[in-house]
Amino acid sequence: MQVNEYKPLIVAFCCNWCSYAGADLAGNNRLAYPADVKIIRVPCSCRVNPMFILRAFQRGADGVIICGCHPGDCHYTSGNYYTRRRMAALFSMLDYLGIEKERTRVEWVSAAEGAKFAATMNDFAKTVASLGENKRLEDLRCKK
Amino acid sequence: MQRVGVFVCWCGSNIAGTVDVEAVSEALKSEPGVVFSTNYQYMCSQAGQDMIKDAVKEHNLTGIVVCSCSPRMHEATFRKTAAAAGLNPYMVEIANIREQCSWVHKDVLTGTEKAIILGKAAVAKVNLNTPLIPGESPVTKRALVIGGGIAGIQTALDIADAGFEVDIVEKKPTIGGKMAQLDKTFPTLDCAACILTPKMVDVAQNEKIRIFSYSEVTEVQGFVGNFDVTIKKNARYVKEEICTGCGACVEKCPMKKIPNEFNLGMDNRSAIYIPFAQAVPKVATIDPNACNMLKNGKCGVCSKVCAAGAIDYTQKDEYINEKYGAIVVATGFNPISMDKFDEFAYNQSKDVITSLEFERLTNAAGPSAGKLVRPSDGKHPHTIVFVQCVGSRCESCAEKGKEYCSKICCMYTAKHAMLTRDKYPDTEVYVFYIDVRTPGKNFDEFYRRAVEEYGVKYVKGMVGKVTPEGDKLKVQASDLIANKQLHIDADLVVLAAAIEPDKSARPLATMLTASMDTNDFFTEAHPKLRPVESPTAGVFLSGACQGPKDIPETVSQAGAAASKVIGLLAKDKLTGNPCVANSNELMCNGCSSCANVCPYGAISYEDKEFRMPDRTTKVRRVAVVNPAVCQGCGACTVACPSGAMDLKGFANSQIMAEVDAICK
Amino acid sequence: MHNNKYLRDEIIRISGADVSKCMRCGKCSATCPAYDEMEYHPHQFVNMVECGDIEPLLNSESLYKCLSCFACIDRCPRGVQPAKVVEAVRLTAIRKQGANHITADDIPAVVDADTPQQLLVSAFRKYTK
Amino acid sequence: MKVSYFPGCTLKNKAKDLDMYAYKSAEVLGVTLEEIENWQCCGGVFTTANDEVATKLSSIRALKYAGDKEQPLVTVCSACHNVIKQTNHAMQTNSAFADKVNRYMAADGSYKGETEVYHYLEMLRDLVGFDVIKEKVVNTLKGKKIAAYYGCLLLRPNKVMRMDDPENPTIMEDLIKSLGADAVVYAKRNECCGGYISLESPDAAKKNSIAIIENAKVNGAQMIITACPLCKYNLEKCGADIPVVYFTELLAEALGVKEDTNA
Repeated sequence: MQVNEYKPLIVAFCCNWCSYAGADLAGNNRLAYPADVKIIRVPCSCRVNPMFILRAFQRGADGVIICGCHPGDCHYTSGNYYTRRRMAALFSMLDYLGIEKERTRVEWVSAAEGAKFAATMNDFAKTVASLGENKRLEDLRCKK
Repeated sequence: MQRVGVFVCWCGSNIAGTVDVEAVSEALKSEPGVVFSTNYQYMCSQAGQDMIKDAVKEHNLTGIVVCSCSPRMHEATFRKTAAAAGLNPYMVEIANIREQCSWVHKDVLTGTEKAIILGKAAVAKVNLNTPLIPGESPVTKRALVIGGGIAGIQTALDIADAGFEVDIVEKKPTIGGKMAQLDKTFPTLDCAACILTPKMVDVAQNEKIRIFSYSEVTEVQGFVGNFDVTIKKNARYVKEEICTGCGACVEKCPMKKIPNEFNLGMDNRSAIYIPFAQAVPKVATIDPNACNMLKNGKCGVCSKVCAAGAIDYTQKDEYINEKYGAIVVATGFNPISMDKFDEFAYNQSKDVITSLEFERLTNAAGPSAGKLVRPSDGKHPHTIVFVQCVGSRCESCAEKGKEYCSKICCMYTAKHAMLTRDKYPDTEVYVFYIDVRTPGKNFDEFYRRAVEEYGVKYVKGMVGKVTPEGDKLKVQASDLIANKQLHIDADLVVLAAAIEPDKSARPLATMLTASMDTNDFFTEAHPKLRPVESPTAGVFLSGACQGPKDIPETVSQAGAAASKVIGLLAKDKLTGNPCVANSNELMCNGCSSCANVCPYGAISYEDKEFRMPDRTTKVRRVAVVNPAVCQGCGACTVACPSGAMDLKGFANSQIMAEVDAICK
Repeated sequence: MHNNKYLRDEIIRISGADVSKCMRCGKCSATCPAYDEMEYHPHQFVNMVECGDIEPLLNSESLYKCLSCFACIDRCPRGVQPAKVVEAVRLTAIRKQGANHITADDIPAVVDADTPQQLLVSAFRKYTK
Repeated sequence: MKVSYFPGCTLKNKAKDLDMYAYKSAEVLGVTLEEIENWQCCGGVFTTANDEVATKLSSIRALKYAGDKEQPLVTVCSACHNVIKQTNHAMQTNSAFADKVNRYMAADGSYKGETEVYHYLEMLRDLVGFDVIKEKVVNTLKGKKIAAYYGCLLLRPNKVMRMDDPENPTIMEDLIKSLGADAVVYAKRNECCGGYISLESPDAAKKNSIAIIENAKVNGAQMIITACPLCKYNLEKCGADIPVVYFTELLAEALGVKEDTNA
């Protein structure tokens, strides 16, 4: 009998200059992380509209992680600072709504940190998996 | 509705090994908009690209999805392919199923499943793509070179040779950099000054080149082709245009006990000084921390003896604004501090010196006029111990030193050892090494000559402790080949200190938004294929600011950086990135939220007339994005409360479609 | 060469030192104040443990010559911590039954009127189990 | 100011001077040393192996005692200081070790590494201040050329001890200067005297100690001060022809409390 292990659905927004390249480097170095993580490329972490995150949870995502350049290293000088502030507010609101704050994360991953990218994703996927399925914000009408 | 073609790449076995490419192309066939789907061994090959072109024609495709390697790798390639097939290049989307799928997952089932989802996201996005046309911006035909060492000098000369104007900003009173401090250069042993100073003169005489010495860059705005730079010219209290460099002031200045930086503090200079005889520009500079006149208004000797009347105690720092099309960073290196390595007693004895200090000691223009003597007592040293790798190749957890190999030390130490034995055959010379690294033309031959012809004693091992005792330096070291601990009574110990990027590099990188590695070396756009460009467009790298380098390498990199700059300045217009923000003026309420977050000042406001449904007109304030200045970060799109601001190429609807596709 | 993988892994585990970081510079041996007393020197301890060549070390007097002055730890450019490796090998040797390097009976012959307690306590901790 | 004080085995016996003058001087400087009740010997050397737990428990009891009183723990013997500080560091950084320790400590309550450990010298520098000491000097030692001998235990491993620059320390020199004397700087002041090897191979220890004394003398030293009873023993045993004294004795002399302790 095959046991169907619970697989979380994780959306990762990665900035084009640091974190997406960091993810590429993880690939180059064959550093494995769970396939549950699906990456969406954005020019800068500050492009991530809270709307995207709400939509992801609404459609059944179990965790959302945003990766950007380290503070001070943003390709656009200050984008990641906006991200940090906006997401702090958003995550706190989501937490209030019942989306545990462990399901949301902002992480700084540089283009040189392939290993950090893989480690972050492994850790995040593990954390999210341990929380189980996220149902709080799911729009059941989206389920076919 | 778009007519989308999907092309799944095997990348040999790189993708096909973990992803069932057939299943992927099959699954994507039924996605909305997809009219054609196939897979091929190497999509980026000529045959693969032809396949795409043919399919565009045959199936009347309006959008293309390539499931392949990272878009950072081949997005540009496939955009060109689309353009060649008559499509707008921005109608291409890449699903990264190599770096972010086949290479990180081992199981074929999971890999294939994820590849399909990534492909679906790309299809969902391309369905909402619109043709984009990049804007154009003019190019300011002038380059800025930051740093006036050999790297900056060579870059500036090469750019000027091509007919473009170049400015050099150097923080010291003279250009010349580290090379001006060297004695001989390996492996040919020509004298550094003999080959450098003519180049310095060339710079001074070249009418295309301006030198801002004793100056620094304080602000950088703008973007490739249109940088707006503020240069701070520090007050040197001497009118540069008038000073003849005669040196009368230097001679008469009563403050003569200031440590001379050029000789690394091994002798003194006066408060008003010219760093060295061949300085360019050859003008005096007053050290404000040492000058009595500037500190408490008492003295004024230099002003009295200056026949040209060049002294100006009231001079202020001056700020200059200038526009540049390209910026070259050539900020160079410094030896690291030896403070954390006092087992070698650098801070406890004057006769323990660094290799750069040794250069000054053996240089004819140095503090001892080229006579190799001990700094402590001026006596001739009979036994000299050279220690390699001091602070290089240290593990990070050792909490001191640098992790990298400083690259130049093996060769300059061989040079020092050889020259010492050549000039003073009565001197015993030991070199303690971990490895001797000599990959370079005629480098190993040079090192072998030092051993075989000049009798330098190379010992495999490290020095553990240097104990100054009386007028000797007791050196305790290991000889790993003989498996012995050696005790040598040395007269002089020379440390091959690791090199690190100049401290000014980090703040400069922030100003330029150019990336750096953890050691503060500038990162290149591609380590192999774009070694002299920074990832930030319009910023180029020359010399040791990018990594440790010797002179030949620095000069060739300087030339390469210059050729890249020339290529840029030769263009009249630059095509920009079309993925820029744009504001829907019908939705915009002119609140200024977007302009407040824009790091580039790309957003301005206009009063615009709108026709209302009742046929009246109304004037409203709306945001307008300057596409030449916008870099496409998207900060404004999130700040906009009315949803008027969007980003081309990464539109709200497109990203939302990707989210939907992934979360299905 | 004798390759004892079990002992090797055990020594690396209890020492907490990463011998694979060693770049063979010999600075540990250059700095060692007990070098002349030793048959195997600090860099050899690191190398031989890495190779699993541990028997000769276990039987060598060198184990009892290390002063635990930690000069090799502080000066190693690679953070290898040779003194911890030596200590781990010594513990492996003296933890065996009856393998104490000194006994209380040895003491009266070697003390004098000034011998501080600290000397005896330290020696016992280093040499015995 | 009140601090917990761990004297150590030798200070109650062969190194009574080190202990006595530490008390006397602290009193003058306004510090009360409160000796830990029922302290046990630290063991003399720190066993670096990860799996050694029992040998470190006496240090942990001392640390916990000070921690419970919310006082910093002050040591004066170099060896005790080294052992206790390294043990404390292990408690702070090695959670597996800390777990094991706390299982042994169950009866006394758990300890996480919160106590601050000061060597007496660090206490003088950081809690009292050398400038304060300078003001309290009554017998200036002007003209004396004194060499500080650190040995290995005070400074290394630097990552844990963090007392001073391990290769070119100045804390004892600063103390010497604050007492009015001239500090002799010599490179071998942080080299090992031979330590416990003098039990088995007195000649090896002798060789190291002679080199240290020679280096100090060549640089003009008339006297050597140290914080470690074993260093003092080894340096004297090798036939030193200059006095080797505890730093607390020198401090007491300068502060004018040496005579009345002798009386």
